[in-house]
Amino acid sequence: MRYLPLSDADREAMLARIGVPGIDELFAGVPRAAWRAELPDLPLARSEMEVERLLSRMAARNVAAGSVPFFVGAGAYRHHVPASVDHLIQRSEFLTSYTPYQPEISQGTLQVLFEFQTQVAELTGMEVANASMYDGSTGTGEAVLMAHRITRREKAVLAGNLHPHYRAVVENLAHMGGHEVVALPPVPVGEDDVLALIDDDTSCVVVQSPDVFGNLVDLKPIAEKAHGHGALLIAVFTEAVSLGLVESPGAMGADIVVGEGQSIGNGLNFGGPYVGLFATRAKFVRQMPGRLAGETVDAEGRRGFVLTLSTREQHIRREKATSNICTNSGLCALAFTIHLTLLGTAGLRTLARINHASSVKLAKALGEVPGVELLTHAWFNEFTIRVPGSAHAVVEDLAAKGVLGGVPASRLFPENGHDDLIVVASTEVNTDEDRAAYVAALKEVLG
Amino acid sequence: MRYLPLSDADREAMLARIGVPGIDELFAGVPRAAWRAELPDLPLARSEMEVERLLSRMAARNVAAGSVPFFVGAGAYRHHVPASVDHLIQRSEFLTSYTPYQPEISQGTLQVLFEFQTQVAELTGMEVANASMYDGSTGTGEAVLMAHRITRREKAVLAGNLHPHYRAVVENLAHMGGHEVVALPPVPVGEDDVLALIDDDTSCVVVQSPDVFGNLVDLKPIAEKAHGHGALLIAVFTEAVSLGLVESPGAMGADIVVGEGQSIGNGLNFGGPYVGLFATRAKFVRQMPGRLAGETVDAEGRRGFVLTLSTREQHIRREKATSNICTNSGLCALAFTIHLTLLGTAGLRTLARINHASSVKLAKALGEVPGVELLTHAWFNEFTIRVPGSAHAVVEDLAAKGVLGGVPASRLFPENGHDDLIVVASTEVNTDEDRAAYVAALKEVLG
Amino acid sequence: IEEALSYETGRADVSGIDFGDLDGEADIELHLGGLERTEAPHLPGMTEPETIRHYVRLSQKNYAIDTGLYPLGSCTMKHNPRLNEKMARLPGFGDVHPLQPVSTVQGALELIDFVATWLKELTGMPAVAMSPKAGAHGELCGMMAIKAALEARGEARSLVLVPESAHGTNPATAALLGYKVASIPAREDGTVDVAAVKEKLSDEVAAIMLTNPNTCGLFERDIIEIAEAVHEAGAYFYCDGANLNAILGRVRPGDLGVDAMHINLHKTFSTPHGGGGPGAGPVVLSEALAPFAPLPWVVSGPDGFDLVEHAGQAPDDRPFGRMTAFHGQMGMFVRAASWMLSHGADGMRQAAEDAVLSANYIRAALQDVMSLPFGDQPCMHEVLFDDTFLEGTGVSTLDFAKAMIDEGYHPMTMYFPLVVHGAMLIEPTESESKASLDLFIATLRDLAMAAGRGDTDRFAGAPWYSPRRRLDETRAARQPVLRWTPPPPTEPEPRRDAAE
Amino acid sequence: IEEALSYETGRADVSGIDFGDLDGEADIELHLGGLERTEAPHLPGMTEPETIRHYVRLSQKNYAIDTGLYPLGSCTMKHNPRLNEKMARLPGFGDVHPLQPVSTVQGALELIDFVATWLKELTGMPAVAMSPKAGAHGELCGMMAIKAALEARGEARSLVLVPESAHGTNPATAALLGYKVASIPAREDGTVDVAAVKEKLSDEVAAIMLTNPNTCGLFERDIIEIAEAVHEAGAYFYCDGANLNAILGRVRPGDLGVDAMHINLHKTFSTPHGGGGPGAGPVVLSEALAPFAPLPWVVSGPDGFDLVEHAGQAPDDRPFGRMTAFHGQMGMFVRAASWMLSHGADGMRQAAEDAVLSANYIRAALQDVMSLPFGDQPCMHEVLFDDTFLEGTGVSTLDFAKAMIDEGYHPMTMYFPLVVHGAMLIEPTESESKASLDLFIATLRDLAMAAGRGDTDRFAGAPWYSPRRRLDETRAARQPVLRWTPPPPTEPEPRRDAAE
Repeated sequence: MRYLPLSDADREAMLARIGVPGIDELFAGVPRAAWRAELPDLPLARSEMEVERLLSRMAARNVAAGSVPFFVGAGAYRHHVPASVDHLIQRSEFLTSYTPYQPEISQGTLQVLFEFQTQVAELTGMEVANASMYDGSTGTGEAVLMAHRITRREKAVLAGNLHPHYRAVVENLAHMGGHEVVALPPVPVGEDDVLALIDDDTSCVVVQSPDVFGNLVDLKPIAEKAHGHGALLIAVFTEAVSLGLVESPGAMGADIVVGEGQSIGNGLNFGGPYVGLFATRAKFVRQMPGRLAGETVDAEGRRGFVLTLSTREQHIRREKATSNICTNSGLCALAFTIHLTLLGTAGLRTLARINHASSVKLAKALGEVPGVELLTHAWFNEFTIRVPGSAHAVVEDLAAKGVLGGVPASRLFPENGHDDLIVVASTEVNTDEDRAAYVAALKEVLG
Repeated sequence: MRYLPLSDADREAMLARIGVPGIDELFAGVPRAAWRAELPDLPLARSEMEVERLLSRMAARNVAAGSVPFFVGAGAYRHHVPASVDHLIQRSEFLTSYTPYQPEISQGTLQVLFEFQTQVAELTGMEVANASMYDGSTGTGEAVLMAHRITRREKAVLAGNLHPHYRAVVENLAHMGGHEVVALPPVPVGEDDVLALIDDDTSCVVVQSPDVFGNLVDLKPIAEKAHGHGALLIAVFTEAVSLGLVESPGAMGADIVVGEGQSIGNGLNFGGPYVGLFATRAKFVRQMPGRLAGETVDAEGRRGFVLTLSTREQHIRREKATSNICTNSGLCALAFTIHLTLLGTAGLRTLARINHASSVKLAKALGEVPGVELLTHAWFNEFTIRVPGSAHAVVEDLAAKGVLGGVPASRLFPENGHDDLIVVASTEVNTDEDRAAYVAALKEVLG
Repeated sequence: IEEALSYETGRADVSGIDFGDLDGEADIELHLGGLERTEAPHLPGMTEPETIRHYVRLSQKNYAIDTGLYPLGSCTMKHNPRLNEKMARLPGFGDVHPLQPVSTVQGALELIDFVATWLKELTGMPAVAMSPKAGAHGELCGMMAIKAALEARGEARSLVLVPESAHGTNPATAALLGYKVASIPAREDGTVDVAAVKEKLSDEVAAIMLTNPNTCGLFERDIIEIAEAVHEAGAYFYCDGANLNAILGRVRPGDLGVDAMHINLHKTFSTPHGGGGPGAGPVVLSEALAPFAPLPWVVSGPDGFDLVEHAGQAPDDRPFGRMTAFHGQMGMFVRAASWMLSHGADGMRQAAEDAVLSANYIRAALQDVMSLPFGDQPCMHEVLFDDTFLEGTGVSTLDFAKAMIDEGYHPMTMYFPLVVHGAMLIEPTESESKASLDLFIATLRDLAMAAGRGDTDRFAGAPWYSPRRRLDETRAARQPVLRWTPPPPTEPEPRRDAAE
Repeated sequence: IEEALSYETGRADVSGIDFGDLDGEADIELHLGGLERTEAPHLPGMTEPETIRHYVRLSQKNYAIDTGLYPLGSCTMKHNPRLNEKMARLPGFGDVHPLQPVSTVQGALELIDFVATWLKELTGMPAVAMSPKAGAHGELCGMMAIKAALEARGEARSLVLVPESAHGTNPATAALLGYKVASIPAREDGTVDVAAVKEKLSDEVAAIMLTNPNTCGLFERDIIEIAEAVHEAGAYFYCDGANLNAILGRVRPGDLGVDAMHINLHKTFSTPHGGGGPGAGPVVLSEALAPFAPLPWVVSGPDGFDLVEHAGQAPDDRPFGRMTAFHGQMGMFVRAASWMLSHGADGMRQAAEDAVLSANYIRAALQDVMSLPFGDQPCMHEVLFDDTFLEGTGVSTLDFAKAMIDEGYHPMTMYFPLVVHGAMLIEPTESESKASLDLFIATLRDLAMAAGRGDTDRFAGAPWYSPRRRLDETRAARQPVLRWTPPPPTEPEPRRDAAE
């Protein structure tokens, strides 16, 4: 077997050195009743060529986003990732290294994480950031728990337009942990009543902007009200590129900022792996979950980096840890850092403006299709339209015509009756031809 | 521009340091008459995304070999290259390093070349090999010149079934260098008269096996006759995998063995870059063209490798060099070495047998198609069939049906009248379904 | 060679990305509702050549499996085949959106279903939740299923039993769900005593969380009895699957009475660790827990595959909630599928056997110069030494491990598990050749003998030859510097060009 | 860390390739005509984990552009964009056979035509032969075209003029075609004297081979006059295009009277050097030489692109022959096309200017501590120093260059060109940032001053910190060991396991 370096002769020599007649003796500690004589009921080993053929056939049964006019967003976004990013993350020394617990021989990963933390803090307008979470949704769950620890309260208020998967994660954690969650219903147009729900029992308010329908939300009044009641504002985003153009949550008063970093450096991957961004104020750092890289010096006084503040973590604190998390999304964070380093402040701003322009063009064009109504007034690169009839059917019909036109709101909120809404994203990868194809297909479908 | 690190501010600071007002002053040595004020008449810089889109569109206008049943050979062969090979050759330290002239910081490349030379010598059954040539065809040209230097004669005899491009390269060099070449016409079936042409003026006989029609040639009688007249036998191959199953040219008496190494580790690439393999006897080494890595020790007595015997080469000997060559096909040689190291003796033998089996199956199946005649009796993974009518038309008709069925002999030898022959290769990448598709398509085309 | 931070060499006005024709697009009228960013983030930009060099040089400061043996016990650092990376990058897997119409992602759902099917067969369990993002997330998922099942029974138990030797994630997970943690001591031989378990069992116990094979490298020999006792007490058996690599294809957790077990695809199934993640932690579930599996999941029907994303779509099930957005770590599933297909039933079993064989080979070859806390018994895929052999030498476990760095090796896992003093846990995996193991053994013998001789200089200051020497972790924690900040402005010095 | 040869660690019976279902195929009846191999080649096999580690570790012993500045004069070691590698691997380019029906390779022919069109526009030349495999091969092609053109005129001239400063390939190429080589000395200022050329011109002169900008880093200021004189004598002007990077987009060789010039795609157009190749050396040709261009070439017509592969297909042309099998270095054409498109007309000109600016910046910053053989004049994209500044220090050019290795730099080109004593030729290219240039300059200043101080220890033994110290090249050449051979059999020693 091409991945197993021991030959039968090696195995025999090793058994002899150990002093046992066969491999079975090494499994002597396993109760006999649990031994499986026969192999698992699965096919035998295959060649690389065969595996490639089988998996390529499976892959070919999917419509790759890049092969069609593509406008799906709602929490994951198709952007162009430079070839150099994927090249660098495949370097053996990054790809096949472990968590940098031995800093002497892990300075590469550690310095990258330190750069990453700085970038995330800058992007979100916060003071400190951790070395990443699994993704935006689980990061949001952790943020709520962190707010509970800080405020010593246990009631979270969720805005209605928080991504429903994020909301589900928070609710699940709350339910399981015995906390309270008050969640508002989604409001595609206009504002929800989040302000009214904040009281002196509130631990935190969780608000997403751009929200799941694409609306930009002014967080300042919410922060003000929350702070007035001793609650924290947790600001959530799913589109990191928006931070290049839209006011930062930090500047609007957020206490914890959490979001999805996939848009920068990472592909769609059918939903994972992604990279959760997590930032907060310096004073809360010891309540922050997740791994942290910090600066220090070595025995010769040279600057170096280590994982630090691990007394918060499970492998030291066990049941008293701030979180049970013990990985970050290292390789995705590396991709994020490299892509953002390539962009720089200037590049990110341009990219963000191009995204906005791309969606403005599409929004106008779709809004002019007879029967279609553009619902969103202020957005970044994603907005919501109302179509006559079932949005689900329209999206399916568009797909049949080779256009992936967005996400029907009914898939996100099946119980809230928004059956005629489609959430539509347009980024720098979309061309004028893509947009024209969408408009044409939509006219046909509706016509 | 994303590849140019100097900013305008940098440029100004640098000009100031140099002490000139502008860049034009640095071009003062260029005659004014040669200055071009305007930019070249070409498009301006494009983004990575745009370049990717343009080139992907061009690429999509080709039929990729892997997307159809594919049986084209005649000098280049489709084999499966493990993913690890392409990963390793893209390591920055291999991909972006220069010729290893500074051995202290080039031991990686040098040791690989030393391994490569050993592998090529073993594969060909010879004593020494160089660090590679551009490809098999130019290597054959160099081999003939080398034979001239060794024998101090200037007449080369070429077998009729030498690949016509190889023959053209040798003839061109001979014509330009004032040497003589006697080349026989191609003989799809049976043997040519190469033995009869060898005389005391003959510097070398050049024979390919497997030849361009796929026939295996017993080199022993030719070596015997050549040696009897003081001439050298140059054995040529275009399918390196054949050496895993077919008697080595060295064992059959060849003095120089030269061939194409593309089959191992390298893709089709529409004809290049490939890697020329070149091996000979130890006594001829100082007449050998091309780069050589050799073993030595460093100042502390540790084993190390250097480029050696460079007194043969152009950068030292100038007009007295053995060749003007000053590159090898380093990265392709690396791919070859890695793939062959993965294979090992056992793996190469199995691969070769699978190739043979694949072509035997196809040959039998095609030979049973009404109207088709199998011409080849002893072959490795390639053979020739006769079809009724124009082979060129048949191959085009097959292509229209999505089968790339081989090379019409008329494309190789337009002036020799073999208009009804197709040279067909089948390797480990071809499945039973591929072969069935070929048979079915051929029946339709002929039917 | 030193490599500065990107924040020190990059420039905010420089970019390594061109936008070409799109540059003009940036000038369009804004529809931001007045929420335009007021202060630009400070992000250093670099052109592509600078970026490549920066990160290539940083990478060169890392140790990796591709550069040497990685004997980290409990971490299963095995070879990551390059085929897996290639497969994960097929556009049909890598460039597919999680919310595309189901009709356009049939192959993606098939892939998830494929991995699920193999995991169920390999573990002998009837169900699997695919969405957890990593091992600890899988633990959380499994314990949530247990809590949901208890709630469905109308029980609110308060206690979770965890052996001393457990990974820290186990108690942390239990605590996250509001459970109290009761610790179970290890027996003399390193395993959990069924009697000790029975003693702690009551109708307040929700579950036991056991690692098997355990973190001492031993198979819990009483595991079946323990499971029976746990079930008898109305509790559930959570198994930490971190060490599945030892038994793959030979022992099925389902046959041991396990109710839930997470599977680290990045350990057993070779998806790359990537400097600390991403992982993937599907959880297999017993019949008892299967109905509570979280959303979403894949179902197959006559018309192909479909996704259950909402409770309303599955009236017969009682999903406890959602672990994460979307469907889990698809990119990792593809890599794991590639590994599974490549190995097949025979190769996976062989891999487990080779892993166990290699660990025992190291055990046998080092037992005379290092010390085995639990005597001369076979281990599973990792072997645990303690620091008895270092007693009186002035060399600590930490020193010993750091000295390995100078010999070209990554240290083994140190000071874990907590049940032995100065633990050194070595896991070679099945990926090492005999020659590689022999060299590793010779190196460790040499170090052990040097320690025995009192050659403390070699240890106290180690490592000497790494990119950095020992780092001051206390300083890092006491005065945390967690991000770059601009240096304080200084008096402008007279301009001094490097070129002068 | 030492890395043994694959021949020392690999095993002939081990393979890193599985054949799966195909294994059985190997047992088929043979149709080899009795020519089965009798003695198997000795090829060490390794499994994939071993192979990856072996070659990763070897790679770590290399210097590369991606790891540092590569100041090799005349070699143009610039950044190799990763986009180019990605494009070359598109199946539509990388997985296409050179003898597929022309109808199935329209995109490939379009790509070749695209590169040809850009090269012609950039050089101002009417034709280009795409098939040469490398720079020296391009020289050969160009000189063959000249010989063919002379033959077509019925002339058999015998002499080729080559300046002293030329690359060794120039005289070697001329000699290969049977020409005698006459050397032309350089002027005091490093350029070729038009008078010296005129003196050597006669009706026996077939061509002059000039490098421009020349290898002293200078533009040949009399080049137009020289070209005119050459043409007047009925000879042709071959220009070595190795230094095209200095003038791209600013000067067109076609405007200078050049008849043939090869273009190193691996220099100017950034296709990677790959440790010594593969290169690609298309040759642009003047009107006079165009009809003699070698087979094959691409033509475009109303029905798309076609290939001219045989003389019979092009009755109006007189191709002199064929340089190589197939169509040239397609993989390199794709990479070059990607670079060209990325830069565009503006970016290419800027690249040339930045390359020239950077070389002059180094010149200006080092001229006071090193020595310029031709005085204080601007250079093109490379700057030539000589060893005057080392006189009396006991430090040679070689020592100086080797000491650079200890500072983390690849040495510059040494002892070339031959026209100055102890030459050091530095070419930074346009890929370096100002910060990188400043650090390089500071390092060289420091070394020059150390040499001036007589700190010879730092130089004589250098390098000290590289994977190997200076290697014994004389021994390598005197007793050549060019391949691994099995060690002589020794008395079997008593078996000693590393594990014991």
